[in-house]
Amino acid sequence: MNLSHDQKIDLYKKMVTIRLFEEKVQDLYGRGLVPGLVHLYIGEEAVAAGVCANLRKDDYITSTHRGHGHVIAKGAELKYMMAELFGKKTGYCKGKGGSMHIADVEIGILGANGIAGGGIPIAVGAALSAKKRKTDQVTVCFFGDGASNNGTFHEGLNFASVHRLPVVFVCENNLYGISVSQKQHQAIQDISIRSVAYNMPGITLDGNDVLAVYEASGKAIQRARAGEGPTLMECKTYRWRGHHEGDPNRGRRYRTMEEVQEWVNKCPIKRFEEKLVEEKVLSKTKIKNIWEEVEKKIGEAVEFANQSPFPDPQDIFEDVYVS
Amino acid sequence: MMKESEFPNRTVKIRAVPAARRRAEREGIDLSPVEGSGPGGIILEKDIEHFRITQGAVEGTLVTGKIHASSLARKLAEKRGVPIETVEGTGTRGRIMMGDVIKATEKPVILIKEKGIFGQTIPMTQMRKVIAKRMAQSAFTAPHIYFFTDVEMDELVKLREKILGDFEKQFNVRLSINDFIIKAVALTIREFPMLNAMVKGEEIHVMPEINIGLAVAMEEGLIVPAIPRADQLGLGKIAEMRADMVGRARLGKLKLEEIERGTFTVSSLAQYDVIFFTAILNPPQSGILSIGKTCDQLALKEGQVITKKIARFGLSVDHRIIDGTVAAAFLQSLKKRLEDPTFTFMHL
Amino acid sequence: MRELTYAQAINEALIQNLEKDERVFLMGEDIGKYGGIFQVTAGLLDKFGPERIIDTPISESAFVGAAIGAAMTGMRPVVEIMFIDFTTCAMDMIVNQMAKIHYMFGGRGKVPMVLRINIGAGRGAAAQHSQSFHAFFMHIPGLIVVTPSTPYDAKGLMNTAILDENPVIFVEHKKLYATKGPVPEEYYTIPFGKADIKRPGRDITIVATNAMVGRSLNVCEEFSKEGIEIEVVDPRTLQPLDKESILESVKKTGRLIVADEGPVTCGVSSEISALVAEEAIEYLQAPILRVGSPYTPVPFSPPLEKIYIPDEEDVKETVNKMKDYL
Amino acid sequence: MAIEVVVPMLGITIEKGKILKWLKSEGEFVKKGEPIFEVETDKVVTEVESPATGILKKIIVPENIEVPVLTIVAIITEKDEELPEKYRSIKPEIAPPPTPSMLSQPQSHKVLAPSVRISEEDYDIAILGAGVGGYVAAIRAAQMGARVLLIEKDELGGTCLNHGCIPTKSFLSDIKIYTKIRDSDIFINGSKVSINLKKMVSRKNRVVETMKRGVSMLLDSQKVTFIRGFGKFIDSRTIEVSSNGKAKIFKAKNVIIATGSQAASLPMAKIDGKMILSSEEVLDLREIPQKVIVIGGGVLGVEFATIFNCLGAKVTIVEMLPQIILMEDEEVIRGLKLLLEKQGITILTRSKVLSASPRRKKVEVTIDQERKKERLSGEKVIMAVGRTPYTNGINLERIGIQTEGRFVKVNSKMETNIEGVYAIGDVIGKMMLAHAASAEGIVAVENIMGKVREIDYQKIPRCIYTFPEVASVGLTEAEAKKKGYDIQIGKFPFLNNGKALAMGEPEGFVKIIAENELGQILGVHILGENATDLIGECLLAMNVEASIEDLGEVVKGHPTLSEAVTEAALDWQGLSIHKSKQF
Repeated sequence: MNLSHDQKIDLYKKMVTIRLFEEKVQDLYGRGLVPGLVHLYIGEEAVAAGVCANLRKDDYITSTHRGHGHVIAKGAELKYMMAELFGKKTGYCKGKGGSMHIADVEIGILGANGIAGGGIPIAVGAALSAKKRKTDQVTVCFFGDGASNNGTFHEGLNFASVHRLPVVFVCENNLYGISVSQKQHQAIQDISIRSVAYNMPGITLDGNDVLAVYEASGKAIQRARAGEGPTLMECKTYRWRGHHEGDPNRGRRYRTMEEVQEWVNKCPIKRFEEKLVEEKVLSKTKIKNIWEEVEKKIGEAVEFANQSPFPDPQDIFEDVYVS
Repeated sequence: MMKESEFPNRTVKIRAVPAARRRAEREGIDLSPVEGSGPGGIILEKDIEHFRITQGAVEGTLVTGKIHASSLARKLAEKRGVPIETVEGTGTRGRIMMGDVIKATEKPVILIKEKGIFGQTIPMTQMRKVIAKRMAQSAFTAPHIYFFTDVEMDELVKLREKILGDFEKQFNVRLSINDFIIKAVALTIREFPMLNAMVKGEEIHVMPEINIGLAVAMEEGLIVPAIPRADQLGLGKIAEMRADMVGRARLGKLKLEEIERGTFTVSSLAQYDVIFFTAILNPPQSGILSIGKTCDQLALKEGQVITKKIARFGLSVDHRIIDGTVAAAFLQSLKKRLEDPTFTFMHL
Repeated sequence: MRELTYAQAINEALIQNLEKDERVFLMGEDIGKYGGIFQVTAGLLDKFGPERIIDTPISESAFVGAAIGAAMTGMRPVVEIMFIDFTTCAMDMIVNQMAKIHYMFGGRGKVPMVLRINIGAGRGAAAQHSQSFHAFFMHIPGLIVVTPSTPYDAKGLMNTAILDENPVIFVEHKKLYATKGPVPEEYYTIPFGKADIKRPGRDITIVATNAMVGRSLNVCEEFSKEGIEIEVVDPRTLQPLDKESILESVKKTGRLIVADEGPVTCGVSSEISALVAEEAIEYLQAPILRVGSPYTPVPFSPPLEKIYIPDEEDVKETVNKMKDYL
Repeated sequence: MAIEVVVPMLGITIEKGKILKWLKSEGEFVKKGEPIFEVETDKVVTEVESPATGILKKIIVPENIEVPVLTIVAIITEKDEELPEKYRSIKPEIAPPPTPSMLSQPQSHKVLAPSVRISEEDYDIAILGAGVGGYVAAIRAAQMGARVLLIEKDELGGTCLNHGCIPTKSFLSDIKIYTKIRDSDIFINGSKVSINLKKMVSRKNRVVETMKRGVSMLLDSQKVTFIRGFGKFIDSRTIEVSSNGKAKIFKAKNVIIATGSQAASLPMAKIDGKMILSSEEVLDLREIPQKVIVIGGGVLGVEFATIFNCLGAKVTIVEMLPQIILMEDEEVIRGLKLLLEKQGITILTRSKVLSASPRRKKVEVTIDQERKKERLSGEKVIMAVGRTPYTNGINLERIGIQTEGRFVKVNSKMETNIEGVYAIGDVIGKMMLAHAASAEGIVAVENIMGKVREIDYQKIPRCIYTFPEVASVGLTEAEAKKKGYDIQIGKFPFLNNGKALAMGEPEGFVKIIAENELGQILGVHILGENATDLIGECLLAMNVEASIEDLGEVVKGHPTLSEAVTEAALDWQGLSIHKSKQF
């Protein structure tokens, strides 16, 4: 699959956007400006960026508690995201959802989800709907290694497989379910082998290689669009931060700093950047410009969030039911 | 199926918290005159307490047990005629002290003072609220029609004077003109059952008993205790009951039943210089008789100018169920009875 | 007496039980190395090893079910579900299995286990991590529901819970974990079904559960200055419920406020209100009032969440409403 | 641009963190993401990463200090950037709240500790003056759960304990025994008995010390904070207390002024402490003067006259009014005057002091007795013309306290015109007696603590410690008549009381005034031995509203002086047993 220079730059820009957005959130959270719980995507950018680059606007995704990257990659607007993180009325969820529940159904984001595995059956349902409505929309279902032990995973895969639904299951295996390492929570190494049980293709790949992700997910999405059924993709990656902001010492209770450093060295952005520089797609100046441009956009989003009002007290009763 | 409005509406709904109801029931207190101090006028338990203290409870329901009062307070209460058990004690452990008795005796005075100050806004008492509501309800639901007649009272006055002394000896009560009127009205109603009827929904209930209410003016408003089966009672009994109920009305010690049983009302302003007046029906009754002052009027009798004692009677009836001719005939008949009292009251 | 936090008190109870009864073991997500998301099980892995402190996969249905199986066959599992919100992932196990087994098997077989959950909003964790639907478990026959409000109660009730032969839902509260209070070092138990009068009073009874106990107590003094003495009754266990103590208090004061963090609709407070309406209505001097969450999901935005949480202000407002009946 | 380093939000239940260790020092270069300090919370120890690359310019919060999350702990600047002005004077204690956070304030619920007080003011009640008004108020307040601050510039116990009631009673007790023996012919050598003035004074001092220690212990046991110093108002809720040139500020929600009074002086007869004495100096007298002039025939005057008369001095009382102890019932006045005069005291009424001039060994006093000038002289002049309220320098004007004359104006709840400020005792000048001050103190405190209490002076007794004593309560006969009561008098002389006769104290009587309608006791006046104790049962009777008949029904032990009270009550009904009809 050959990508144009522009496409490559776009991919790069997406990853940078996710990175800088998350770093900003990290800082703001520490300063008490972002309330609640945040789970940062830093280190895993290649997966969201690579997969979503294959999606159309009318395709669907379901996301997770660690969902900022997915929704940015799917095209969510930074300012509405930031406003939501701030709990402002102008946010995607009018301030009612927060970090874990960002959704924009119009651009196919069926919601980040606070329940591990909670999005899997929903993705299956979206795919079922596309099939019933006879569209060629594809649903991508993001989830983690932890969720792959949940009943919803098995029940969802089985259902999708039986009905040959246009859904791609993207497992972001970042090696830990909160503090529990993959070794402790499952007896297998490659989650993709579970595809065998449900008679669908399964693939394990380097989740920090954005091109590999782009390519593999592209195939799976094409297969789904063609009505050939679901695929299980496992992207091995790593979160640099702790499970959530406030996870002490970036998770050193259950992992070593060396291990973290090892993965920092495998930074997906740096790897791609080096490649693009090598291929002369990007120059140092261009890179600098991209970072600055993205930083500016994020600054604007923060500004927007800051300026926005909090919800009114009576808003609490709105949207409980469809009126 | 009956509509809700068709169920007989026995009592005005009274809002009271459950504990107040329990207390009232246990102590046999009628809730209707109790003024509620809770939100929206709901009656709280303390209101009953307060009611007992200020109004005195309905007969025979006073707290038993020892009264905790100082020696002087007891004496003072006795002297001033304050029932000590109605006084709230503020001394140690609720002991009743002299000051408490004094306060208790001062209460009504304060009430009167509050009444007539210009420019002051006075909240309606519970009683006033009930009256206001009932009067408005009556005026706006029952189309009133009024009839007047002059009744020659000479014979009646003479009769009364004649029997007054003996009557008092026998019945231990002073006979009043009203007693005659009550009796005469009751007897007349026997002939005109519609005057004893009540409108309930789309039905006319002709009440089985003739209970004549007598309007009694009080500080707080009008109250109408009724003499039951007045048509069957002797004048003595009527006078006795009338005197008793008027007395208790002034003390606020009437029973609810006594107020609610009336089927026809007599309202007299004879003690004032009021010649005649119209009255508003006391719902759900369909007739009310208003009696003005008895005046001397000139009249011709066999070519001679004489004076006659004339009282102008007014009758207000509910025109929904009583036609003009019926009302006129009733008044006519009543007039006759009173003008020829010897015959009317002969067998009494 | 020495003071511990609510979290430490539960931690100590778990340690004492793990030490004295080898049938006791713990399961749950991130309870080992991490020490539990709220640090209630901190240090236990080091002390008792991975055989007894088991970090589970994110498989609520599986590990709750596994605990049921283990309990039926002689063990005494204590299971942590990270947030009450996640119990729904194991609802079949809880409602159809755990609660029913003893009855449905005609008294053969029992499920002596403890399911630790926590309720409470207040930290912007939004709709799926902040709920307080513990009333749901009160609705299911066969379950014991425990709602400790203080560190002292937490330890004593946990000890009783582990001893009990029935499945116990142990409802903790996020915002209580850091609160401190005196806790004896020795092992002690607090009987189920025995309410604690946290503050005696004359005028108004507040039956308060869990964090609402402290919130209610916090306003008592202020009203005391006005001459209004509030009695705070903490049932401590919702199932069994100490009806006598509640009724006794209401008969004394004649006024009832029920304060529970869950939504009032079909909530704990509904049940307690109904109890009083059925059995002591003639003592009531005022309508029963309830303090609880509004009938909405938990909102994320701080100003909305603040409105959502029934706090001191809400208790005060309710008492003020009740004051009209004094 | 300077970057603030804060203790970050460390998760959803953490509210505070302690700076455990700084991993970088001031001035050091730090990189973004590099750990710069360790923070400890109740749950975890965690490193905090630098939010920016630059110089760690200033560490605001040092190690081992616990701060709320989001507190600014350090500032990072760019390489050559100066520390911005606003951070220069920042101190850890007053670290400003962080960038306004939208988070709800951390709340901690102190469960199981309902008695924990959250008060914006330090004390519930501050009391200025620790006399019998002030200290009694303090104790009652503490009993009712208030935090109390008691301030005294002088000695605990005030005038009563130090220069009034108690010391004089110590003297009177000694003198009583002395005169009994001296004037008796039963004791052998009785007439030669003499008094050791020095020992009498030192016994008095011991009594006073014992009592002061007692009061001090009582205050301690009630956890009343007692401080010595001069207290004055800064505002109605703030008191400055100074002693030895140091001042301290206290806050209190309520203040009770109980500063008492001081002996009044006359312009033409200034107290000099040597020859013209106030009660204070009198009590420490070293020798017995031969001639004493007492100016003022009130309670103090007659008491001092009694003391000096018994000690052997020739005493003259000079009273401006037509009578001594004018507030008392006329019969009592007459009776006492007669008895005092019988004891050898000269009483000059309607006599105005024109001048009092100390000469070398005596004081010359000129008086105007009903337009006639008279000259008197004595070694000592005792000023007993009354007492003036002590309000100097306590800033009453500053907070706008209303006064009546020089006395602080209060209502029957002891409230002044300023909310939260109360006054009791001599400073309000209602009934300048120790027990009235105590009663007023209790009323003030109970009102503060939410009870509604009012004082009823009609039920507070007056006591005069002459030989014999005078005690009274309520209305005098004249007052009762003036008020229009239909009264009757019950009276019983001690001459008819067995015990009084046996004791050799047959003087005086019990007089009870009660109205006819209810038999309400309106006043009781006792002149006689132990009158001040005997009045007790009458006080009870009046307080519980017993009728005079009730009082007459009490069976007394025999023989007792108190039988006289019962007899007087019976006499009111014409039923006295031991009184012949013609008395």
